[in-house]
Amino acid sequence: MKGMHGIIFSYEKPTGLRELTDHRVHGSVPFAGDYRVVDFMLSNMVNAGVTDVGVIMHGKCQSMLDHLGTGKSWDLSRKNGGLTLLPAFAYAERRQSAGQFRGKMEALGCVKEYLEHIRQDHVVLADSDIVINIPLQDVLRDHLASGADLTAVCTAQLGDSADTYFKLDETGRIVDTVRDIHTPEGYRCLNIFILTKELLLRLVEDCMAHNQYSLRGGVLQRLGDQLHIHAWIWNGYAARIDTIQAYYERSMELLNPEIRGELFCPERPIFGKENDAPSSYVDPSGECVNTLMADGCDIQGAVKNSILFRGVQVEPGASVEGCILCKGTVVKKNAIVRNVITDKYVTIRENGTLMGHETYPLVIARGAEV
Amino acid sequence: MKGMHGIIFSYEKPTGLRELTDHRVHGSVPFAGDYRVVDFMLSNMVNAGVTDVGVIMHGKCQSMLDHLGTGKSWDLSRKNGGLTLLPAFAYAERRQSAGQFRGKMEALGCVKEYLEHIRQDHVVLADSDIVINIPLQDVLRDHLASGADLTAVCTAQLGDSADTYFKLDETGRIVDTVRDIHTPEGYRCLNIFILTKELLLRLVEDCMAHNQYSLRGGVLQRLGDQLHIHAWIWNGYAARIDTIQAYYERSMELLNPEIRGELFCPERPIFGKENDAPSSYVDPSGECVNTLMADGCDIQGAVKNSILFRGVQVEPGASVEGCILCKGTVVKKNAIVRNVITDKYVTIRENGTLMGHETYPLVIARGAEV
Amino acid sequence: MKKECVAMLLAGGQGSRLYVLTGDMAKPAVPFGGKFRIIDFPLSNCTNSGIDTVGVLTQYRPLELNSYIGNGQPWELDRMDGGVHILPPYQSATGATWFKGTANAIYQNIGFVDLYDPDYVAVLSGDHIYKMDYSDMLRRHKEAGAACTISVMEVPWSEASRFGIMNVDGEDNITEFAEKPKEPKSNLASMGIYIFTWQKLRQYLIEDEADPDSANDFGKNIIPKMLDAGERMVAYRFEGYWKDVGTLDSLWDANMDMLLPGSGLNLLDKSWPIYGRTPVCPPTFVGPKADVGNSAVAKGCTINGEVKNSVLSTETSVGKGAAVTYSVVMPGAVIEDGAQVSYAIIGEKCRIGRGAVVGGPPEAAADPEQWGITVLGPHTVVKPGEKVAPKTMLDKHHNEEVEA
Amino acid sequence: MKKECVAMLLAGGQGSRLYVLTGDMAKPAVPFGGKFRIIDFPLSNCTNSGIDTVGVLTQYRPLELNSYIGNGQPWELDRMDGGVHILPPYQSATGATWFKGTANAIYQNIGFVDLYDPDYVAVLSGDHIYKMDYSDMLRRHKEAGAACTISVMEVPWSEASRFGIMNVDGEDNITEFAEKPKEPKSNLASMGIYIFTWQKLRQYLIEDEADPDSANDFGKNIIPKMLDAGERMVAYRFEGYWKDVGTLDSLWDANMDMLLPGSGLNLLDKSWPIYGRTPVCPPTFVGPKADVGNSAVAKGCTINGEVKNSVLSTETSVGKGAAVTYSVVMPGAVIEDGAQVSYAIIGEKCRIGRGAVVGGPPEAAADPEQWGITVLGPHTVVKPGEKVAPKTMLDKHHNEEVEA
Repeated sequence: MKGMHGIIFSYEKPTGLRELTDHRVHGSVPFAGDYRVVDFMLSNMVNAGVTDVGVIMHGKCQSMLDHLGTGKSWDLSRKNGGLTLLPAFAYAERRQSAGQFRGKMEALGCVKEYLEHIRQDHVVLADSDIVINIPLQDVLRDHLASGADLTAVCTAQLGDSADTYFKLDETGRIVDTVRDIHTPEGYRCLNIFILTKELLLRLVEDCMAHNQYSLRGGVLQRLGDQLHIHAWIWNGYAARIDTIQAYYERSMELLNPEIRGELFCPERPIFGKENDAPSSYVDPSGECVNTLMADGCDIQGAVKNSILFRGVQVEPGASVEGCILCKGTVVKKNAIVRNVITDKYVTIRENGTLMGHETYPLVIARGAEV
Repeated sequence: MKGMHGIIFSYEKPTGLRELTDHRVHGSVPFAGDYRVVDFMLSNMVNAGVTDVGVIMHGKCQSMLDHLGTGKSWDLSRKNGGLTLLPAFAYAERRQSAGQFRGKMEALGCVKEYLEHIRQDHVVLADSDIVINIPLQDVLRDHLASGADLTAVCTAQLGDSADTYFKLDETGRIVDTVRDIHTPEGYRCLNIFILTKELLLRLVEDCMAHNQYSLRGGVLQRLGDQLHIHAWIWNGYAARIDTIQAYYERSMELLNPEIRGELFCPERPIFGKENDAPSSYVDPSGECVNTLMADGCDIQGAVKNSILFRGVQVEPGASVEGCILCKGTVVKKNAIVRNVITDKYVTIRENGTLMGHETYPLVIARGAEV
Repeated sequence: MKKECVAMLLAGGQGSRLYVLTGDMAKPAVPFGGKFRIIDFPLSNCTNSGIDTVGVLTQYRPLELNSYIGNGQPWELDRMDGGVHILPPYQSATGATWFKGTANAIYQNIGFVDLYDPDYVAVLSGDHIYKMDYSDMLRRHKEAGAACTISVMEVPWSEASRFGIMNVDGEDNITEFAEKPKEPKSNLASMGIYIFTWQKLRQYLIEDEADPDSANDFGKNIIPKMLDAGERMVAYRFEGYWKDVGTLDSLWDANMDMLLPGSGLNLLDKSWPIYGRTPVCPPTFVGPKADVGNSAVAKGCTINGEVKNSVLSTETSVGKGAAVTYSVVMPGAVIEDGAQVSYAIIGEKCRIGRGAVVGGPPEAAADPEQWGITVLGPHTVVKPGEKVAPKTMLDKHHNEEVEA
Repeated sequence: MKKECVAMLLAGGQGSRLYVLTGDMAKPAVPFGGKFRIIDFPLSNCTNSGIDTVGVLTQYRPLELNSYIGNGQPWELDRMDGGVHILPPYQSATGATWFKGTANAIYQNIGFVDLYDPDYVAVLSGDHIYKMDYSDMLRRHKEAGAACTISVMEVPWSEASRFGIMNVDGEDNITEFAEKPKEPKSNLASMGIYIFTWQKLRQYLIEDEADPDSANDFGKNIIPKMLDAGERMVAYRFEGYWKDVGTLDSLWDANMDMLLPGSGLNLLDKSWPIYGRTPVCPPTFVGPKADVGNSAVAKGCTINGEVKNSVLSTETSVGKGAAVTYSVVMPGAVIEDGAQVSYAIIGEKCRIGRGAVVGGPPEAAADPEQWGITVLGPHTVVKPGEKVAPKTMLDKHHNEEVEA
């Protein structure tokens, strides 16, 4: 057993995140005041001792590229191994799909040479857009103990009908994989998989040979009988950020100390990108309650039930409630903002009023002045 | 004057490099025993004090990405600035050109936001596929002194008719830019340009507004009357690596101490990627003459007039002459190789004979066993 | 390899006057302003001024400083050529030699400086809080063709006798240097920041070292000798915030200044960023019943009580009903429910038990002369309900009182 | 923060026996094998063995070592947590203390080791050339439940009396340790590489430090005391190449071994790479008239003469008609046209003038007893036509002869 290699899929998908994905893929959406969504999965891997991570890049990857940088923030800036960017679809002749991401197996097929050079025995595959703090070393240990070919992480918390669901037998083996079912039942797939490098290579070859693009269709369903696919059940916090509604709810949940304690447990720290912002400053006239606040904020107005990213300014007399304000947002004097999500560097004008609703928060696109 | 920012264009182009560009763009072709072509332009920039370099990525960029890594080898691994990868055509909606690189101005238009955040006053634009050791700080100094809007580096050494040529007036101002002329005359453009950030942004906007994709057509020709475009003439070594013939000739020239001295002048070192190869070993039975040899080679046979990259093995009884052997090439016992270019990890079988000709060298694709 | 200007940062002193806070730690590693450490200021000044080669001279426990500075990456001083280097004393062939004075520390590292063959050397102090563009001072030095340029600032005439005072002529050439003069002729105080032409300094260092009577100190020996020898020495007038935080009171003051609009020390100012190494921790949570005002708060805190006119460093927590006023709380300290902390410096990872009272306001002091800030060394535990009077210092290991 | 095993590398010694080559430089920074420095071997062994936290103990001129090791990136020891740290001595509150013996050096850095709370500590030497998997030795240590595991190798019985010899029982438990015994009972020689259970070692270090009669040395004090106390101590048998390069002769020998097929020291072996920091330079050029045989050649050389049975380091040059045989040429040395160098170590940046003759073969020596290798210190200049006899040593600064 020579450890585990990480592969993270970062790709453009049909999005319910509106303006937040105008300029980025799901994985690089800002979350929890000081992070991008991908930070969680990267940290999970690093905390499980993973030293080599390949990130399959697709679509609007500039923001992801800028965020990952050299990988230094996750101790993945290495001479050998470390972080590798894999622009799987960069080769024009492989763009049969006209730029669409058709499935993980196709993407892996495009970087087969990289897979062949993996130095570890096992590989963990995961999406970049799931917020979770999961002990992947435990998943690997149980994978080895179960003798399974493939272990898939899933949860008993049901999602919507578009999700993938597993049916398990009494030993925890996955006996059926379904999707688009009217009433969700069984265990919801969290798109985290562990298998050996060798099996991965075999599966990639087999899928390429059979025109299978997706992991669900080409492996879980097609080969479900031949492979021993085992479930690893995680009932802790796991948030997929795929709609604005989910983004808002999942963000606001973080004001609950228990959920925050679970996601930011000290034994498995979440590494974000380092920054040079100074401490935040709260003015004597400022009133800041029930709020998560990153560095470099300047709070002179009232802030309540909100999430403030780095460098947010709330000017005197302004009032912010139920908002998620991304990096560099400025709320000018006497503005009133309720249930609003602002992307980076948004300015809310003096005396302005912006009101969304908890169930339909307003989203303000990056750099806008409203 | 707050220094100079570098932009390097790395893109797929119609290639005369045959197997050498099967898996890579021109800029990441191995050259001079220990380098990739792009190392030269990166080093030129670093030696001129450039701390921030954006590399426009296009096409088969995996090899370039792997090579650039964190930028550490060029001291460009920085918290702020440093090396930035710019996948200009990653946005599906911008793929009107179906993946083709249609021109530098289009590419720059795709990364306009990056350009706006440039911290320096001046920008040097250059291709990734030119082998040159040029004092860019002198070009900048003369650019400032001349008061020109744009300075273009060119050479009196004529090339072929597909090159771009400048006609200069007596002050060194470029009065005409031509291409596809039957008999090359004037000064050949080396595709290195210096201008202010502000003018660059203006030109990008103007070209986008007028459906102009290329720098030659959209700027040099179209705006040649309105802008003061100045020539900076470089008559030193400058090799564009665009055909196998050029690749072979330009490589073999390096056995000439004068040319080598010019390209590897100690005052402007060329930085390559660091590696952990040990010293090369030459066996008592080995005979190695007039050869450029990188680290980690094991020479037990005869080598003459050749360029050996890192980790090349020449087994006893083998004979290598007039060859360029890329990283990890193994020439087995008693094999005879003449005028051959091997890509990485090629194996020449025992007793095999491979003969190219100086004017038409054989090229063996990566990983082949022949 | 040649550099125009190399900076030598005197971080040598164990913070003897800060002893209760530093213990074995070098003074410049003391936290400041919630997110930073004192040494972040001169290091960031170097980076922002374009000086990419810095030697840090230390002799007390370089370990913390070493691991804090590391490869210099937070300050962009992880350079292939140059960068930041910790320079502890070394044993030469002729035996061990500890740094004697500030000048001796540079003398012992002439070899380091020579590696970069600089035209100029900036000699900086590791325990000043200020934002300064050394490149501007260097321009002044070059334009004046000086052998030495000393950064000075105007102080109130009434306080001038507490400083090293520079007397200057009409062109700000230094004509005389007086250490704490009874009758100051000028109110230009030396800030202890020097730029020297390296070849000049090198020569004076060698001469000074050969002088057995010298204390090998810049202020006491090198500067007076250069003045006597008629070298061209000029003053560089600095305007802006500057404070020597070599005492507990001044450290507390500087933290409070940071909260004061108009003090000149505005950490939110982005034009001259201060860089630092920060621990990995989530954003700060300000609870539903929290009451925060005029305070600086770093990442990773949990605030459920009152925080007024205070600085909270990373990963501190303030419990329900607790109150922190006019205090500096260092990383990882825990103020439990109902505890009262005022006019205090709480060291790293202290724990103030429920309902304990630490420090107190000057108004409430019986004898205002005997009042002062309360300081708890790192890891000090104050038991629930315990009272720690104003001006008390508790030592980190044994929780015994140490007289200030 | 907890680590299973931390390595402490004793790089302290100024190479007194290598003095002519090292000058003020720490011995482990001496170049080896063309491309490497001696310290690359233990550091690379650590990396390849999965040990990511290394303390390098030094007291002589840490500057070169500091700038060579830097942030540890060449050895992948630039880690957020752990990594390589240079540990010079420091001045404690009670005054300056230089490392006394090898054990004292670790004693003084107990605080550093405790930071990582390791179960085990590997104590390594900075001047051995070998490739060894410490994780295999650690497995042996854990399986045996030992307090201390000592790496040993079989030496010829005839030479056993020159080594520290371990007497073992049938299960390779160490029963006795004899330093250079006249009548050795075993031929298992200690290689000076130890793995200790940290809590055990910690306790012995503290006891040893309290003993005023102790030399505070591992071999002389700690190991015998642990044996006496009946601690479980086991031998780990190492097979493969190992050499202590603490003398000029052994340094030359080890370089020659590298050229010898079957010596066990094969640098081209990729399964156990040695990492190092190398200067930026183009590939080596072997000229049309060059004659190179059985030699190792690093990058950046220009060879126009004969090079046989020699090691050329980076950026050396050998002129036309010059001959280098059975020699080790360190970085940047220039052998001008027609010069003859044989059986010599040529220090960094030496210049051997045209037609000069340095060293000579043993066959040609009048008195073979008086023959030896010739060593030139760094920056030595040999004038054109000058002869430097075998066994001569030229000092780097003054070009004076130093008797070996």
